[in-house]
Amino acid sequence: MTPPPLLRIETLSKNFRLGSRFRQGGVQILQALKNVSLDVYPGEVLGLVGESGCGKSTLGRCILRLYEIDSGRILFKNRDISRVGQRALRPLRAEMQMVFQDPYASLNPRRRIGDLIAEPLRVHGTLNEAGVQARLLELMELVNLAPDHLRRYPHEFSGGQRQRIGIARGLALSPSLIVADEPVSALDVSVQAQIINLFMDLQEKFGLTYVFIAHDLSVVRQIATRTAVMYLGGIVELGETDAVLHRPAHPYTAALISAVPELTLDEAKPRIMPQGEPPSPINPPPGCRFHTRCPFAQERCRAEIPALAPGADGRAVACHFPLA
Amino acid sequence: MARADNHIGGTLRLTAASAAGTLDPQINYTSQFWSLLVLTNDGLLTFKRTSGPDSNTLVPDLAVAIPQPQDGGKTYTFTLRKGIKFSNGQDVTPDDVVASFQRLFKVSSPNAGSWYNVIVGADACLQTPASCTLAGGVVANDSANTVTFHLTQPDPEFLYKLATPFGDVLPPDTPAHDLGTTAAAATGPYMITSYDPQKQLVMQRNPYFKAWSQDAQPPGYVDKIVYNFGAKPEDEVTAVENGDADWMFDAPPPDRLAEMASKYPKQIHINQMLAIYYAAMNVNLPPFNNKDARLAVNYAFNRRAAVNIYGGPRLAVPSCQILPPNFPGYEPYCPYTKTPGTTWTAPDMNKAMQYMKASGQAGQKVTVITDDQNVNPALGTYLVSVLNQLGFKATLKIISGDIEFTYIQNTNNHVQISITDWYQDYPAASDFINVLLSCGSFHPGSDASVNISGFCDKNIDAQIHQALVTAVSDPKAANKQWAQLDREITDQAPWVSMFTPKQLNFVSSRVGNFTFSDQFHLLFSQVWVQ
Amino acid sequence: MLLPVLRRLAEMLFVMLGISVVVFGIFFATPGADPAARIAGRNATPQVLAQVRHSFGFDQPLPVQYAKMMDKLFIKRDLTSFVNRGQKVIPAVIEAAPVTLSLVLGAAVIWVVFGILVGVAAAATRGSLLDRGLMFLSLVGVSMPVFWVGSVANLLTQSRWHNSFLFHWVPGLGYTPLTQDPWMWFKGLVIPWITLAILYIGLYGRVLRANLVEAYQEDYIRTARAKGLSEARIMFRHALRTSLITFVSMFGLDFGALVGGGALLTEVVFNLPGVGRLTYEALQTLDLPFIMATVMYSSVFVVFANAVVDIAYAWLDPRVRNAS
Amino acid sequence: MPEPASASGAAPRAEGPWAEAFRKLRRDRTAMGAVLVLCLIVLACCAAPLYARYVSHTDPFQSNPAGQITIHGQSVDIMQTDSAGLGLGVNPIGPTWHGQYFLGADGQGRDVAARILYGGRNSLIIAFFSTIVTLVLAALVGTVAGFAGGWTDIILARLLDVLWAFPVYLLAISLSIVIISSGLQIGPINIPSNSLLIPIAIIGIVYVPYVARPIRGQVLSLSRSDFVLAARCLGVPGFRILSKDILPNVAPTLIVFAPLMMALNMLTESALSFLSIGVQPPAASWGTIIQDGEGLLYTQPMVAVAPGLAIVITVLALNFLGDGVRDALDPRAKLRVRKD
Repeated sequence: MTPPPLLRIETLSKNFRLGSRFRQGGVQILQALKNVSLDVYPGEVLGLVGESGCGKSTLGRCILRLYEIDSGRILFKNRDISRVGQRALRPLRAEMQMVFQDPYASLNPRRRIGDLIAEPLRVHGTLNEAGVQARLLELMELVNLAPDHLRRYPHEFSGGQRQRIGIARGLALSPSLIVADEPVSALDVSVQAQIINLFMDLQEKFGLTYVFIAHDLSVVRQIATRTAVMYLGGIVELGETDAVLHRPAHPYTAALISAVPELTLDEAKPRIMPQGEPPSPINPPPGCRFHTRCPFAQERCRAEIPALAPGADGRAVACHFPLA
Repeated sequence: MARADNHIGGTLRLTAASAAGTLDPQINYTSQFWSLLVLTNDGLLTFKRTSGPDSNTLVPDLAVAIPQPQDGGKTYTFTLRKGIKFSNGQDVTPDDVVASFQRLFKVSSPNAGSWYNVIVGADACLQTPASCTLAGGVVANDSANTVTFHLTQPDPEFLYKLATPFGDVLPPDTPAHDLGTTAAAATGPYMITSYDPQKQLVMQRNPYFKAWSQDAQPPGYVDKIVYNFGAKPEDEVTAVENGDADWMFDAPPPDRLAEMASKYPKQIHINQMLAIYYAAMNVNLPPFNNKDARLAVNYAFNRRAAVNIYGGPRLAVPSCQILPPNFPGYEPYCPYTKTPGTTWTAPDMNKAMQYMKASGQAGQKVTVITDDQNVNPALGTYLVSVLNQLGFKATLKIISGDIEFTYIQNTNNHVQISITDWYQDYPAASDFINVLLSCGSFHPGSDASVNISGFCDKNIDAQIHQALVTAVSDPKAANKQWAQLDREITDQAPWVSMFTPKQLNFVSSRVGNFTFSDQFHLLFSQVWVQ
Repeated sequence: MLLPVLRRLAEMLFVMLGISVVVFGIFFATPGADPAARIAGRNATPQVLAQVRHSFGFDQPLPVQYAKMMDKLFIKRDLTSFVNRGQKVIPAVIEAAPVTLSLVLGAAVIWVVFGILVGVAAAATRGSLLDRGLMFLSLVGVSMPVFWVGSVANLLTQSRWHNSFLFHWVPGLGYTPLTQDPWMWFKGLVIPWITLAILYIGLYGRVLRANLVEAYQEDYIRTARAKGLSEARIMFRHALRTSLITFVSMFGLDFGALVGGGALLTEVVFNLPGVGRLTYEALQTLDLPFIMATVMYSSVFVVFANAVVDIAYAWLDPRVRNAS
Repeated sequence: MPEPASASGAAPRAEGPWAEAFRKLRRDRTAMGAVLVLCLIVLACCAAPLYARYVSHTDPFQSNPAGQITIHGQSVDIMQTDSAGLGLGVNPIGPTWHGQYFLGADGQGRDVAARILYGGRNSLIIAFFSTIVTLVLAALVGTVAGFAGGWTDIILARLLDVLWAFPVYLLAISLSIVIISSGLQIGPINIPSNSLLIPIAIIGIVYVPYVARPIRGQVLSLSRSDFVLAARCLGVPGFRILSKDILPNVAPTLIVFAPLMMALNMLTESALSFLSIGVQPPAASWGTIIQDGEGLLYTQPMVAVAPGLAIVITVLALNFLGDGVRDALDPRAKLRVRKD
């Protein structure tokens, strides 16, 4: 029996308006997310993978209500938070946090590290100044940074260190859910492993739940218990990480796997290469959105949108002709 | 005087910083363009076209003679000369005179209400100008070739008023609105053939002109007059020096005077103006509602400093009184000097400080208003410094020349003291005393209140009316009364009279027969250029 | 292509509406600016004043007066001055425009030529004494009040050294139309041209030098140098070409502003009857119809120059061009 | 395992961006030279009363067109009537190269040297405070427009467009003519027409679009930046984001603008005063003294030349300082304040 989900996303859609009525070309609608549904269970790490532009970061930001959504619902601990105002949202911020992709851009260069990490503590105002200082030291230790770093400015740190700072800040309010938006993609490979280890240590220590966004399957493989694969604003495959990576049911998942040599080495799997460039999300193809690049596409794929249907070993696939 | 035929012909080139507005003789009220309009148009009377004091004498122009007043000064009948034509070929007739005076009201001539309101029927015309007839006021008799004016009361200056360009006779079909940049049909020796206020005005001979009176409208020497606008005074000086222009309208900049005087002394003509530069003190507002404060300023004001600012003792004469020298009714009088008497010698600071103390106005804030033209800002600056010396807290406010004169008149603007000047319209003391200092010319809350001091003394006003009445029958006796009034008002000190200016005319080396009329200044028609 | 043009037009109309309302408002807020009093004359009785006010429509509500003035200015095109009555406003502006154009065109030639010379010479010898000297002089040029330079130039050429061989050819101040006497036109404008150009030589020289120095650090220049191209060739074929993009857009804006009346001070000091001086005189005499016309004219030029620069920019800069 | 703090290894003490910029600026010899020159000018202007009392022995605000001074034991008219020709024109005394009337007199017989020192005070005060006005207003308008977005932004941006399409001098001159002829009445506060506040406000306001536009752009991109998103994600209220995250990042731009704006404002002030619509007499500024000297250009050119030189030196120093500040704070910034 499954526990109640910590986070439930129901038929979430998000559009962006581009351009202006007054400029050449007029307004264009970019469909970033279309009818996405997803459950995240307490204590799990949900990997979210896909090419850049597939909507995974948008999904992450919608979950945290950094973007307004167009339709659908977001339930956190069974409470609908999809239409809650920014002010009412503030207490919720303590429970769900984000770690950003770019550790350079996400830290204000003109503020000291201590100030940056203490910001959420001060804003939410549950601690006095001594409490804040104590909590700061605690956090620094958690992310393996020296306490004297608190007085420095972001530009004095390396990328890995900055990401630790970002994590410390995300942890400051002891949230139960962390959305990590490609937290390691901007880092060197050697540093990547350290940061992923840190994430795993912290999860173990505090029983955190992660939505871990990555464009790289090898990162997801290390940390995620379940993995959702996204393509052009929708989830195409969702299941246990091992199952998804070893027996991909969606041709797109298979294509992604084929692109990572270390995943394809151990087992001889058919290498599937997607054809051509991804289509523009402004003008998505009808039917199955992958059909323009899918080597197995048939007439039906061009006309009919496949639903995300539950399949073998607890998986869901949105494909008319799944591979497994 | 015989005409010097060998000097006939050529082009006279005049220059000025800017034009002076409309060409409508019944509207334009600037001395700059009056000098031109007297060459193009004629009224029934005019002032003699000559130099010197004689230029203040009335002579008949379109009329055959100056009529004797009838009916106790309420009726004047003019007989028109025959054979005078407009530049459009039409004859000048008595009906044209009637139409012209109707038009005066229809176009809201600036002085319609203040000068010509004595004509019978004028009140109705002022009420509804469009339907102005002046019925019973101006009556034409075609068979006798006469025009008769009926006045509601005797007016000693009525004939003078007919001699200014406002009284010009225009063809009856002249549009009843401001002519603007188009000229009215001419009767004089010249007519304006083109006018662009930004650039140039051109006058050429009027082909229909035949001389009828050397005194009233002598024929011109030059064939053409070209008036250029837009040069700065410095450049005007250079142009006249180099012979590129024959005469400049504006006052030469002070820093060029020495150079002009040393290099071109023969081309400089200095002429007395019938005018006064003064600072009007508002007698209804603190601190100058206090007579002692006004006296203090008068004793402290160093007229020599003001004269120096204007260009030195050769260009201005210190003055303490209202009327300018050589004006009807003028008798020299100066109480505000070291040794009171007839002429100003030096400021009396001791007396000034005594009056200042007595006034109790020390520390009062005073704003001096002046316009931005010529020496006026410098005079204002000097006045501020005098006021500060006396113990006021004075500041200067310089206002665009185009609005200053109306701004200082309106009591709503609460002007305490302002620098201004007044040039005569015609040679009668009332043009200063009655126009500038009577109760009748004080209109609180209006932009048109030329009694800038707001000076209204019942006793003096009664005397003014007495003098006006006397003037109808006995001008000599009236002038005695005006002289007395001049002294009485000077003692009341509504003004700080500064000086009477002189005009420096700088002409090119080829200009001959320089003829300067008190009324219309340089008579361009009399100038020789060859 | 039609839409951007329409958008520009709408923008221009909006700006002109805004400015005209501002000017109109400012004018009627000035005490003593009441044109009726000035039109009526210096000795008018209040009765005559009231009649003038009525016959000119100054007793109507301000919005009505505004609408009437705009109608006369743009539709009937017969708006006349308040000061020199009967004088039509539009022909006066049209007559003043060639004077301003003569002044600005000549100055532009000088400042473009010398601006490029200074910029190139300084960049080519960067760090040298020549570079420093040129940059110092440029900054001096930028720091001098233009009216003062004009006054000093007048002092020297019109008075002090006028009779020396240096300046005896300089005619008196003022403007001679090109059609009337080209040689006088030229002689009369040389000193104003130089006076106006000094500031811009300094400005453009400095900007060009900075751009060139920056361009030298770009990869493609290094590549060119590695290929053994001559310094001169690198400067003129490569560095200068890209640096000129900024130069051109600056030029467009400055030129537009100057033609639109920005050369006011130069025109006043040298007594050139151009649009700037016309505006200044109108402002001094508070001649609302003239102020309105000249200000409208100048705003058209500024907005128009902006549009041209935008288009030129897109056309010159391949990055912008390819992006669209 | 803690990573070595590689980047911080070099600097033992943490140095913030401000301290670093300040250190860079102090090493910039040209900028420091400019600061020195500016300090000297400010000191000289502050000492104006001392100069007037102990060196020139005149009151530079008291007109003296009929006065005399003593040179070499001889009494000399300050305003000298031309004795050679027709006796026309009265010329102020030229430079005496003595303490009194060192640079000669102006048309009112006042000591030009003393007036230049006093005038410098007004020029500096106006240039300085109008810069403050511009920067404060521009920061306000720019941040509000950029941060609030929506209709607020559209309205403010359009308003800036309107002001921007109005050539600076035309706007400044029209405002000056109006306000100087009427004074300014804002509710109970009545600002007389000779108040320095008027040129300060006018000059301050007309340049707002030139600073507000780039600030708005910067705020717009800052408010879309990751660190602002991060702050919002942490539940930081909008106002705190503005004050802690956005304004500190806009501040360097404002500071880089400051000396350049001050230079520009000084030029604008002199131009307005030259057209007699800036500082009102008898008060002086360098621009009004040039204007006074304009009428004496042929006889006493020093009256117009000397204050002009003072302006050039001051503005030059400000521009050099501006370059230095930019290099120190924001070397990549391409700032150009429009002049026309």
